[in-house]
Amino acid sequence: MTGLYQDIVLNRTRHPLHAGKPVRFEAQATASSPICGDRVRVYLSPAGMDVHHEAEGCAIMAASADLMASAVLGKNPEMVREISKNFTRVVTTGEADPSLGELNALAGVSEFPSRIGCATLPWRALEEALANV
Amino acid sequence: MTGLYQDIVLNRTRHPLHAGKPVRFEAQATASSPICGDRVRVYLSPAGMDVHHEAEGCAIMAASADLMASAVLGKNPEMVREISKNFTRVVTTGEADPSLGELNALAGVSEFPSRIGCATLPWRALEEALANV
Amino acid sequence: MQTDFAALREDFPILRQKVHGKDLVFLDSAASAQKPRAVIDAMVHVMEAQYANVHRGLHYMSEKTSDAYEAVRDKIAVFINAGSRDEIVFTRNATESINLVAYSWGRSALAPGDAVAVTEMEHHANLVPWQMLRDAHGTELRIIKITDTGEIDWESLEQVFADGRVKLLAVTQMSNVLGTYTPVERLARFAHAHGAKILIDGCQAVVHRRIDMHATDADFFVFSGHKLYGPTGIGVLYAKAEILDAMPPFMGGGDMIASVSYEKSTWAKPPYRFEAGTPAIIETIGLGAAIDYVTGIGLDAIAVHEQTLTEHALAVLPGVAGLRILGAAQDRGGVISFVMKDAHAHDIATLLDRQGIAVRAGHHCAEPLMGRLGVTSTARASFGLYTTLAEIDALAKGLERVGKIFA
Amino acid sequence: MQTDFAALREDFPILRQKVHGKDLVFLDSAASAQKPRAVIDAMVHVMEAQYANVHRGLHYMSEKTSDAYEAVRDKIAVFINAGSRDEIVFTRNATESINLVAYSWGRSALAPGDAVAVTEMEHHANLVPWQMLRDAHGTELRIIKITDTGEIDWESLEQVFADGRVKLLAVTQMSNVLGTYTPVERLARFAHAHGAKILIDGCQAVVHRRIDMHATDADFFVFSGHKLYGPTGIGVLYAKAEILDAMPPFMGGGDMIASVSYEKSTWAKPPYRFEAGTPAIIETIGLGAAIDYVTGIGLDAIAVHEQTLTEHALAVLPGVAGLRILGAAQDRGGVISFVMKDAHAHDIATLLDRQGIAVRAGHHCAEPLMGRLGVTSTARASFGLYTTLAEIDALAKGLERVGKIFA
Ligand SMILES: Cc1ncc(COP(=O)(O)O)c(C=O)c1O
Ligand SMILES: Cc1ncc(COP(=O)(O)O)c(C=O)c1O
Repeated sequence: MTGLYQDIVLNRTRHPLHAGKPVRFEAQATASSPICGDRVRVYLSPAGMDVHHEAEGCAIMAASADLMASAVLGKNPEMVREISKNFTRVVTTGEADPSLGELNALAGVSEFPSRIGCATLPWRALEEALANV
Repeated sequence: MTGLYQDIVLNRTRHPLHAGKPVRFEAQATASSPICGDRVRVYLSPAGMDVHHEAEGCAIMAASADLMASAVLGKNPEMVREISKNFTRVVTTGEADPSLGELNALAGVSEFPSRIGCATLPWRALEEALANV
Repeated sequence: MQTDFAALREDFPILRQKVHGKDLVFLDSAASAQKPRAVIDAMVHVMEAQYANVHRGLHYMSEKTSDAYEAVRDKIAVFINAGSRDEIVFTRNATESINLVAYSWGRSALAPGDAVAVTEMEHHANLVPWQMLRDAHGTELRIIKITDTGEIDWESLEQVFADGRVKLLAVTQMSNVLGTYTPVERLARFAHAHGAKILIDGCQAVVHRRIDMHATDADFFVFSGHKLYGPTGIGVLYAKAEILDAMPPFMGGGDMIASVSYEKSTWAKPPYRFEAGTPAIIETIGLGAAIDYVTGIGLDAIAVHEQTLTEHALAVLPGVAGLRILGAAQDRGGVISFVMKDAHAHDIATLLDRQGIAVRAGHHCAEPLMGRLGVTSTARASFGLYTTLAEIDALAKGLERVGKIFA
Repeated sequence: MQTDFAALREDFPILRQKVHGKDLVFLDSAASAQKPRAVIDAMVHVMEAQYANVHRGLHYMSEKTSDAYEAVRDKIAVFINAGSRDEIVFTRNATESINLVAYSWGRSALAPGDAVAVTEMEHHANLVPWQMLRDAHGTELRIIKITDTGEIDWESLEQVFADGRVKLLAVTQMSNVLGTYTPVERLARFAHAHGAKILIDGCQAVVHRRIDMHATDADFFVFSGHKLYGPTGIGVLYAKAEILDAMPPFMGGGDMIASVSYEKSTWAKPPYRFEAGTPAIIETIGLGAAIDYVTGIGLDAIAVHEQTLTEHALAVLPGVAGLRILGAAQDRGGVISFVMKDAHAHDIATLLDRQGIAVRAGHHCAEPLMGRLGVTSTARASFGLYTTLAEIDALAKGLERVGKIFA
């Protein structure tokens, strides 16, 4: 059980660091899962890759959104896409990627195939926001 | 095998006694089976209950049409309906009915449920012709 | 004589399975029920000993298979107390049954401007077909409100019918989210008094209660085999004979015709008019076995057993910290939706699953109802005849653990 | 390595049955094929060990069942060499597949005045839906003639397409009456060159030959599971991705939506857009086992085996006094229709049945073709991978006896 709901995940769900709509942002995008009704909106200021989010859904998705915002802070778009790719590999294979730091807390999702989409949903929103810049 | 295709049945199929469209008749009716494509038309002169038929279909149906014409000859409508009812019982139960004479040759149909409709098809046409008088 | 429901569990091979090393506690029967040995055996028997295509064969295998297939029609007519076997149409599932009505009856008996009324607690299967009819055919779609307890709001019903333009009331007999039973006899009388027909979505109700078309006076009634302990791939549409007689075919093909020529084809009589192509032969016979199985136990005994389960669940679940049950209908059955203060429904389902407990989470194909309830999803536990009080206690205990993780 | 087809009979439990005290000689596989142990076992396994409703479950049983169900989509995509799994839509049977195309694509992509062309040798399943489309939507229905040998009359084909109004050619790949294979690659090129799409009714062909969507360049392809040694209740529609993408839904309900609100619902992507309600889960998994079974043997090996059977039948049957085989196509497979001078087809079927031999008699859901052939019905023997040369000899002998009775 702890494989999925690690403390770091639960903490980020309860006490997110990047939640809420910021006063200023340049792009936004929403992603939602028709299957489960999860929905997340991300707000993006590309300078400094500052991301905020409004996540309505399960703990995995909410934690993933917040961990994502931390992970991309200060990166450039190319690096973000690289991280996104690596993160998807981690949550599908379950193998941690040293370069990803705290994002590895979600590696346990790989054991729950129907929840992988929860973990990657915020990343889909972020990619769309980047495309909207 | 002989239970179904008795000589009397095969004879009536090959050499019917009442086949063909008569010059004069008062009523006619057609019955057909959508399932197998069998079709029979009967021509009726109610005086003397003179019945002719044009049967297109299997041996059972053709023999039944001809045996029917013989059986009803000279009877009144009420008697015809009685014979029809008894005949249906014979072909569904397989028990001969002494009052039916040669019609009992078709009792073997009862063993072939999908063929009962072949045996009764001419009777459906005759009943409709009687109603058309 | 008291039925020993615990012993009946032996009839369901799957209940002996372990999940994640734990005993399987299957509380997702409202989505689809598990299958008893009798159903499995009946299907195997068809395939091993008595199979051929039906209806047109003059050979032994085809005749016997046709007889077995058609016997199920009689069985269903008796099971739901229909007036005649010809009122029973075989479909894939309840969803197809409703679409059949929307396409065939909807597009022929309804005129643009006529209205179809549904309630706020319908499954998408009893909503989307009427939306599609609206968009294609110009009928109106009206929504009857439910109360906060999850029951039909009679005032809203009367308003919806007030102008006399509603020609069909399409309503569930038991909500797959709230467990609410609707008063279908009363609704049928109401609809008929207002010149409307009634379609009853019996998907959930047929599993838990004795169904009676004669008493209900339903015009249309639909259900699926797979929720009734039968196979997938087989559903039923009941409709009154005189309504079916007037309906044009839905799909065209073999078996539904009287005669075919290029210029004009003529249609077979109901029910065959609505059954195009090779039917779900093996599955229909499997459904027959399922009906024999539940009638063997007795729907009344099943109803009593499940009422006990439901009352127990309604007693113990609210004891779980932070848990809220949705709906509070007077007449409700073994389908219970709930939310928890800090845990999202998906997290609840995943965490219960690790303890061997299967519940469903999501909108349960009732998105508009989620909006009405002010949630985006719920967790749902639902019971079958094989469910035990101990399983409900296991659920409560599992939920306590979930609560602790998110506390 | 030579496949031992006689040994494969052991895989089909039903072939050990006696009929009227005689060994069963099952020559009615074109109507529906018998089921191998592997298919029966796969279905039993689902029901005994791994069952729950698919797609929306977050628990173990639902996830595993969804995986097994969706894996069959991949399997079918490989089996018919489709471009992608998303081009595979599950239906009840080929009949529903064609109706789906007629309702969804026909009513959206075709305009009144456009024409649909079919041949004189179509099954009602590939004729009646286009008649219904004509009558409801104002499209035209055109008939392509066949030659006396039972092959497509190319001159007629060109005439039918001459004015450029034909937008769909709907054609069988193998006649269920005459056994004729049609040159589908050539027909697809012809249709495409004339601005039309092609729908191929692969019901019969898929059982006997390797099918290749890429090579054929079909726009639509349909078949049924039950003729391919699989369960009833499951069929397939293949359509090119860009065509499916543009098609509106056929039936509405659960699983085919992206979002639902009273005002407006949005549709899921293909293939799910076309799969409303609980699918035929058990049957789909059974079909997967059937495909594994035939690909394990090899479609090419099956084709060779059946070609031997067909040639043998075409050699010995004409030796029966008074027997006439219908059709004489160059490229033909194991479906043989015949009539006898003095014996009606039904009498033939009944008399053969008493000898344990199952053949079909009637119009084979191809009434207009009967008219073209100048008969009202035929008897039909059809072969499967389990058919033996000895069974064909038994048929010939049985027919001799029938001839004697009616001589
Ligand atoms: C050529 C052909 N097309 C279509 C069909 C219809 O198949 P189904 O009844 O499985 O829908 C059949 C089978 O009878 C067939 O032989
Ligand atoms: C109330 C209700 N109606 C309709 C349906 C649709 O049933 P099916 O998916 O078997 O067509 C369901 C099942 O999900 C249901 O619970």
